[in-house]
Amino acid sequence: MEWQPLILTFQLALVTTVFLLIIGIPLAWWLAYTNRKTKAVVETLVTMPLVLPPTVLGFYLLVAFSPANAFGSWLDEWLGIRFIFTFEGLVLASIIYSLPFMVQPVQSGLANLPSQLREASYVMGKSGMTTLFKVLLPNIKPSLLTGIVLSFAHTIGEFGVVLMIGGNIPGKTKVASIAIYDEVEALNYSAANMYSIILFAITFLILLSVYLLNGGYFKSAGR
Amino acid sequence: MEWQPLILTFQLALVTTVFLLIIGIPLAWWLAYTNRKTKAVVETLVTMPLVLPPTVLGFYLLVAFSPANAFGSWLDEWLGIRFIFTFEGLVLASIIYSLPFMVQPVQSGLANLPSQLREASYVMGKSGMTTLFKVLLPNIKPSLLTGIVLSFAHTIGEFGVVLMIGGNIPGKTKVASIAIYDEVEALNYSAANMYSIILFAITFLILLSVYLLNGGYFKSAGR
Amino acid sequence: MIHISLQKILNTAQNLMTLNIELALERGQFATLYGASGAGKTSTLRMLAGLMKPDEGQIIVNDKTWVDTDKGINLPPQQRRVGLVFQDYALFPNMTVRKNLEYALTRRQKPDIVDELMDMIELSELQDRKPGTLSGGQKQRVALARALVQRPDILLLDEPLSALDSKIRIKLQDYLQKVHRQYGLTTILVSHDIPEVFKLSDQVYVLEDGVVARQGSPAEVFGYGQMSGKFRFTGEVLEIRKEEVVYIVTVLIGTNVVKVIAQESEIAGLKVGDQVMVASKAFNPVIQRVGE
Amino acid sequence: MIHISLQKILNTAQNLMTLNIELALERGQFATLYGASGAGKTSTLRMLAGLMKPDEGQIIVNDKTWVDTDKGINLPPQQRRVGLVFQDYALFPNMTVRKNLEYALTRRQKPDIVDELMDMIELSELQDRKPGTLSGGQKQRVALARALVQRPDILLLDEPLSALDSKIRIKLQDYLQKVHRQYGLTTILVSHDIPEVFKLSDQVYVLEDGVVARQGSPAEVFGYGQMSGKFRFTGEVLEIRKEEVVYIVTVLIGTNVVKVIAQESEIAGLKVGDQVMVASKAFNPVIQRVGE
Amino acid sequence: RSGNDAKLTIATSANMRFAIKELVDAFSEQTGIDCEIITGSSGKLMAQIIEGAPYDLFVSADMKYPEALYQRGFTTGTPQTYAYGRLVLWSAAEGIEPDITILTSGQINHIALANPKTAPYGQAAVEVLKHYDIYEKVEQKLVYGESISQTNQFIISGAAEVGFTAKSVVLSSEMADRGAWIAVDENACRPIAQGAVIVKSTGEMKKAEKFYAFLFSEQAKEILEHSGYAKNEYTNR
Ligand SMILES: Nc1ncnc2c1ncn2[C@@H]1O[C@H](COP(=O)(O)OP(=O)(O)OP(=O)(O)O)[C@@H](O)[C@H]1O
Ligand SMILES: Nc1ncnc2c1ncn2[C@@H]1O[C@H](COP(=O)(O)OP(=O)(O)OP(=O)(O)O)[C@@H](O)[C@H]1O
Ligand code: MOO
Ligand SMILES: [Mg+2]
Ligand SMILES: [Mg+2]
Repeated sequence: MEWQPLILTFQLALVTTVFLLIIGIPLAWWLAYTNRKTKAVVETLVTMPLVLPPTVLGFYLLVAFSPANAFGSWLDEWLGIRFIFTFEGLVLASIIYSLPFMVQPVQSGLANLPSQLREASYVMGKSGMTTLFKVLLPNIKPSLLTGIVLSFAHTIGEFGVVLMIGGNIPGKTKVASIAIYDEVEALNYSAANMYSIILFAITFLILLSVYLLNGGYFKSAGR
Repeated sequence: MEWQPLILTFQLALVTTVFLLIIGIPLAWWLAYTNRKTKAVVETLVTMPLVLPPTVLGFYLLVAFSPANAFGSWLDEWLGIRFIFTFEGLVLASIIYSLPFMVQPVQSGLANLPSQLREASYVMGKSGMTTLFKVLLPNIKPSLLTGIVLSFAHTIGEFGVVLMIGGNIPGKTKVASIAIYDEVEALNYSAANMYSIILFAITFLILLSVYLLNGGYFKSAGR
Repeated sequence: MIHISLQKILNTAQNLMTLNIELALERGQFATLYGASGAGKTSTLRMLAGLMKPDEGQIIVNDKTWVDTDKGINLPPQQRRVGLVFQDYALFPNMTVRKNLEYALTRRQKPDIVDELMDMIELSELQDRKPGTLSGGQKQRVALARALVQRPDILLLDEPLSALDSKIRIKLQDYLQKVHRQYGLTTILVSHDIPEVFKLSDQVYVLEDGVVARQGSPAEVFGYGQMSGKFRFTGEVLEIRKEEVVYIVTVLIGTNVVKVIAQESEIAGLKVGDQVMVASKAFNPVIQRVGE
Repeated sequence: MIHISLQKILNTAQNLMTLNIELALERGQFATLYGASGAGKTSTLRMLAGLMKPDEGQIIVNDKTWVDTDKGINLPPQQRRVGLVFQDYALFPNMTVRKNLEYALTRRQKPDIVDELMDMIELSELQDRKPGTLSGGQKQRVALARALVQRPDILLLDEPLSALDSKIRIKLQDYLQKVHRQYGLTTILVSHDIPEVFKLSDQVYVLEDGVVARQGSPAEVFGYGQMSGKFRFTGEVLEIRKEEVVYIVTVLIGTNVVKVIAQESEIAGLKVGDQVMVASKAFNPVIQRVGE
Repeated sequence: RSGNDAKLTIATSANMRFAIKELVDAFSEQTGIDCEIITGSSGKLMAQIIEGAPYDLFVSADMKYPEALYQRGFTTGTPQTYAYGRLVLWSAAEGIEPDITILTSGQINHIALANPKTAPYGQAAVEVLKHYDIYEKVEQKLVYGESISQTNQFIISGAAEVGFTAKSVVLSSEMADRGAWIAVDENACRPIAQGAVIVKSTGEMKKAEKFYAFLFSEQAKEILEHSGYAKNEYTNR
């Protein structure tokens, strides 16, 4: 058993969750307050990656980002970014795949906040950004934590997409989920169990502490 | 291309979502209102199946429910239920795997409702059940729909667990996600694309209509 | 008879407050709980309704024990015949006015009472509307009607009228009086509004820091006594103006502005905003209806 | 000078109502919007603050155009120098009292004003508490202080005191008066409470179904005139009792109960709950401070 | 990622999972070249190579995928057969002696095999069933694994009482003494020819060629043979 896949997994989950916060929060904000007709379409699009089997989604991403392709080679040549068989690629794929788990809870959290909080801030001359970060987000901590927990856990367990686009390269793209899968396939059940238990234990502790914190918030939010 | 895997997929997603409603709503209800210390532990446990790679989770389920095992054979002999290589098994596995996507949104929806609604109903002599179904749930439609959408979409895309516990039997456990994967592996990219497009299109339409409905609700809930 | 004896430690913002309430209400009485914010009025009602568990105490309603902490009895809200009107109405947003009322029906009840109440409280025209589209006064009437559907033994009202304008307020006070009499209810009202207390209640309990500090009829409690020959009014000073050798003090009494001529000695230390009493030695009032 | 001329079609519960408001306020004036529920008071304030877009109209504040629909001008709330106190306070639950005030500071402002306001409105002791732990009156004071931090041109108050008990209410009215004068504000208050309107405002606008039906000083609008020699009080009939040949009518005036002897002819058609006027021909009032 | 310390990356089909380890160990000892093994289903590995996966060699379960890669110009040469796979019938369930004849009995509820659409061992298994003329009878009992690996999980967990897998699996150290197996008559199906290719345009051409040569060496043949593979199409002909 090696520690590297486990470390890589938590790195991936952490980086992905951070990016999901950065992307998901503004998106959720827009979705929560917009009256545009496009809203339902965007909501649906955000959910769609869930619908494809992960390996197939991975396959399409593989084709899209392949340097053999116009788009992939453009990324490579002009931005110097490669998304396949790299850690960056895993992050990108995980972001696409876990996006609804961040966006949905944050969106419904924001939609449930009394609109006066937002309006009070605007009347004080504050920008939308300031309002979002100083007023709105601190008051939907339970929803934010739900989003973070679901994204984090889902990324840890992600496997199909990651296997396809990452290719199981030790130290680079061989995350714990793939390592466990590998050991099961290799009939090394004791190693697989070992990995599983450790992954389970660490994640259990992380989630438990989050939920214990969350419990406190939930109570204060639930009037 | 066959239609059977697609039909099976939507059957599975539908049945799973219905069961998730039946199981998830009482669980979410308990979690939303309990003050027990065990609450955080249950919340964590609900999320844990997400953390394992689906194929590995599937393997553990396979071992647990195998008729070669005490538990599996007990189920078989006494209840006549078999969970491996059957549609029932796919449903069970999908329920376990998608549980957090139903529980979390419903729970935070309930926690955000003013407690007076519940109390008013109790003072009128109404039971918890009546209160839940007549008063609470009708007032958290956006959260309920979020839970339904995430569970439904996630089940449609589920693949690893289903592959492991289902055994890819045409007409019984060969759902669309597996059919697509099969075609990709067999280098039949055009068939894979065909399946994907149809799956995508149908699901897109389903989700879009749900979100269009939902949009109306969100607005009225967002004061 | 309703005996209430409750103790509960409440954690207020900074410190602990012990709520220690003793009340004995006659059947059919209209009682008011009066007191400052945080005195424990809502908590008392919540314990009566079974929504909050007292640390210690008893509630005995018409010889039936609802609460007895010594014996471990604490009936759930479902088993107490209580009607409760929440300050923020707590109407069910998903149901129409009629459905809100019908929801409250017990299984054995005839549904006639719904129409009867809607007639009495003038809700029939609103019956198909959802609470979200009602004005505050209309919502309040629905909440009141809903609390009456089950014909409760005790009707609990938590500041039901405080957010309403005076016209609607007076109308609702009338409804309250009407249903209280018609259904022979025992009613406990929480109110901050002294005229309202005067108008409605037989008995006032003044809560201060969790205990009943004073009790009696409104006139006794608010200290105006029963007047007959001599008249006294309390009001608030709006303005003090010096005019030649005397002072003219403008006083707001209810919604009436009165100007009183006073000597310098009379107004020593008096300033705008002070509560004052305006009294007269000889006053022959005539009464006259005000055109509506 | 503040010129306001706004039209907006509002969809009320069943039908459409056209809000059509014309106001011209002096700088430094304390104006009140008075009217029944649903008359359009809140909508008017929201259009002033930039939270609702009028269909047509203009808002010109001290020669600066905030809104001109013909020219397509509609400044966002951020660019209007407005302070707004919401009816339900809208304090930020995640911030302490001090942080709530500090959040309102503009970048160029010295933070001294926060302490100044906390002193003036007696919030210093509460500065480290979160809104959730404050009583209604305390919350209201914080909301008021917060609206003043930016020294707005116009202070908008939407029924700020309606849910408070009378003691706190009077205290907050005093604060309002104090800051209005001290900062030379133009204030627009929405209130249902006639004594409050009397006490605070220079000018009252009565809204009825979306238009200004009457306007003037409180005394003019509420029709009591300026009294001097003769006294009249309006009140409500609490009880009519026959005693031998005369009737004794109990009238509630403000918080005062008055008994008036009346002839049968005087009380023809009078019933409990009616508004009446009690007047006297000869009345020599004396004034006396009430011990607090 | 070139240079002397760079590792050689070898993409391998699922059935070769056990044998490749031994091959690589021997190769590394001989040449001092470190190798990285990536295991997966043949179809997935091929798709990844087409999209630019950094694999130096592709050691497949059959000739079809390497051939397809060659056709598309991703390899340095035509695929060569390095070994022939052998099919076994395996059971981990108690009291079951694997044999073709029991497949039709009521004792057997499920027969596991790899997906014949994508895995050569699955194809071979179907041929065997057809050879004995029992395919129609047992069709309802068949459950399909994604690859040989997943088929193994079905068998080991006892979920399927019996199943077809590669001989290399049951001979592996991990699975020695697990359940019972019999070899399937090699005349019952077409031989499973397994091919390997060098992937073009990687930086490790020299090392790749060395390993390729090693794969066809006598030493490698020996390792492959005791791992469960055959040198010739038919051992006994
Ligand atoms: N469940 C509870 N447990 C402990 N303390 C509580 C609980 N609910 C309320 N309190 C506290 O008890 C005190 C009294 O609250 P209560 O709501 O009874 O006051 P009130 O007289 O109704 O005041 P108001 O006029 O503001 O409604 C408050 O300080 C409150 O913080
Ligand atoms: N954004 C909006 N668009 C259209 N109509 C609205 C909007 N907001 C409120 N209304 C409607 O306009 C009418 C006037 O509402 P408004 O809140 O201004 O009344 P108000 O005078 O403040 O009443 P209250 O005393 O009950 O607060 C109401 O019937 C309301 O339903
Ligand atoms: O080694 Mo395979 O690709 O499962 O037949
Ligand atoms: Mg209260
Ligand atoms: Mg309003």
